[in-house]
Amino acid sequence: METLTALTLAFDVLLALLLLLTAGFALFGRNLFRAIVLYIAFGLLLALVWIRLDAPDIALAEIAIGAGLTGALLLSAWARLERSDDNQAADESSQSGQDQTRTPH
Amino acid sequence: MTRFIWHAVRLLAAFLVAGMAVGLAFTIVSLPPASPELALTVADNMTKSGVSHPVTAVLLNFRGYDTLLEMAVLLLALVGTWSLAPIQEMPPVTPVAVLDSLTRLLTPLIMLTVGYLLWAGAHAPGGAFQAGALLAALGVLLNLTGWRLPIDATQCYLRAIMAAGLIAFLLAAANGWVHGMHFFSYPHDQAHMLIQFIETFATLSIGITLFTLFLLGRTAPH
Amino acid sequence: MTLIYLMITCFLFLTLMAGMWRILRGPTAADRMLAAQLFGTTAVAILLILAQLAEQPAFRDAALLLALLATVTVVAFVHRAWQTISESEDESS
Amino acid sequence: MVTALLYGLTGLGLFALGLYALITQTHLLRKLLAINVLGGGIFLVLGGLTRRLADNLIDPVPHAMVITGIVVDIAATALGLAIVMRIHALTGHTTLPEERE
Repeated sequence: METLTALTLAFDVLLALLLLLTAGFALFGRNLFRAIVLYIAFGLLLALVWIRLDAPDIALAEIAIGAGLTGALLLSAWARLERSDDNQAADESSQSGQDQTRTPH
Repeated sequence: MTRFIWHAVRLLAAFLVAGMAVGLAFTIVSLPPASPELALTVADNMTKSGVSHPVTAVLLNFRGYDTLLEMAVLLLALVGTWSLAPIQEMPPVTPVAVLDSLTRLLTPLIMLTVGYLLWAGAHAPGGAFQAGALLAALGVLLNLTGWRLPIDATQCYLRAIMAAGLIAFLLAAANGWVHGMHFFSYPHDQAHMLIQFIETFATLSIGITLFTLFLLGRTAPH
Repeated sequence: MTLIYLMITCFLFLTLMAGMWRILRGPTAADRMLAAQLFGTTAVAILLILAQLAEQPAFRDAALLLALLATVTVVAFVHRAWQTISESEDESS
Repeated sequence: MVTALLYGLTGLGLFALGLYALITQTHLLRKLLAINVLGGGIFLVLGGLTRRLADNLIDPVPHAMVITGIVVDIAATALGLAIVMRIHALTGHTTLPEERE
């Protein structure tokens, strides 16, 4: 019986630590894309925590929203930001070369 | 100099946040044992609620106002994104055979699960929010794999579906008046039917609203 | 039997830690994304075992949902982020 | 209930991390992530504290509140992202004006 309690506690402590670690790296890491992937992993871990707290309703909501929607939403927004950054850089470099031929707008 | 101030501010923020966290931690540890009163009240009233799953009973019956306002918040968020200027549509996705057959396989499965979650809500974990979020995820999947969904802000029927959850909720709440009871009290024998009615429309509304929120605003032609 | 289940859960959790290392190290975006998918798959396994342990069939619904929705993130990655990344790599090279 | 207390304190840790990141990080996407982590932490505190009841007695009221909260959270995130897109389209920056160096 004692082994069981110890193992359960070990699992809980590991889960809590990994949760904090994932959140910390997601919020303070340098690479933004990595932060988004870590946030997706964070959502999954959070769902596991809700299962451990005997709240399957919340786990279902967290999985449906965290795994399905937030991840896609963030990745999509990130791609939009990156893409327009690239476009702007390309525009500026082409504009400096052929400034006169373009009509200002 | 500004760099120095910036570092000082960071340090101050770290101290303040850490201090608050320690204080809150002490509070949490020294809290008296949780009171079972609320859980017992819910358990006592379960027979009146119309469903057998306590969380659904709380969401749609005992604390219906919360859920009603939450549906309104979803709509408000959508109005907020739509009131910004239109955004550029992403370039069209070239269809990929693997993804195409994948979505053809997954779509019926996800639809089935949406229905299952909606049905399960009455007696087991599940319900309108989970089903709605899954529906929205299906929309996102189809949108990302290049299916052009007829989601256009100007279409009237779409707005009607988005508002349907809120309207169904209000109708069910006003039903109390018809029967000479308070606003938001369901007649005992109709409670189950009313909750199912709200949940079905709420699932549709939440699904479409969340999917439209995913588009990050009205899209302008490329 | 419970002991075996618990040990498997803890072992699966250690594989999650390995996946975490891969997310942190990269080196490419695809590595990170695949590691996150491994998170999802392992979480499905853990959920199924916990359902057996706690005798709560509802936990299996959560596993089902997770398995169904894992694709959404991947497709979002492949169609949005991966295209952006490869385009910017093309420009820089 | 050691487990419940443990997760409650974890939630508190997440709240503190999120709050600090919200104050100090300048990139707006990062700020949105911080708000989400902060919210998740608050939900965990709520769930953990109310799970300390005697075994087999689960309080459904906080569960319902957290589910409502999660949906509001995603709606707020989507609105926030739309605003970030707008700021970026207008100014070309992904930070707030007062936080640019």
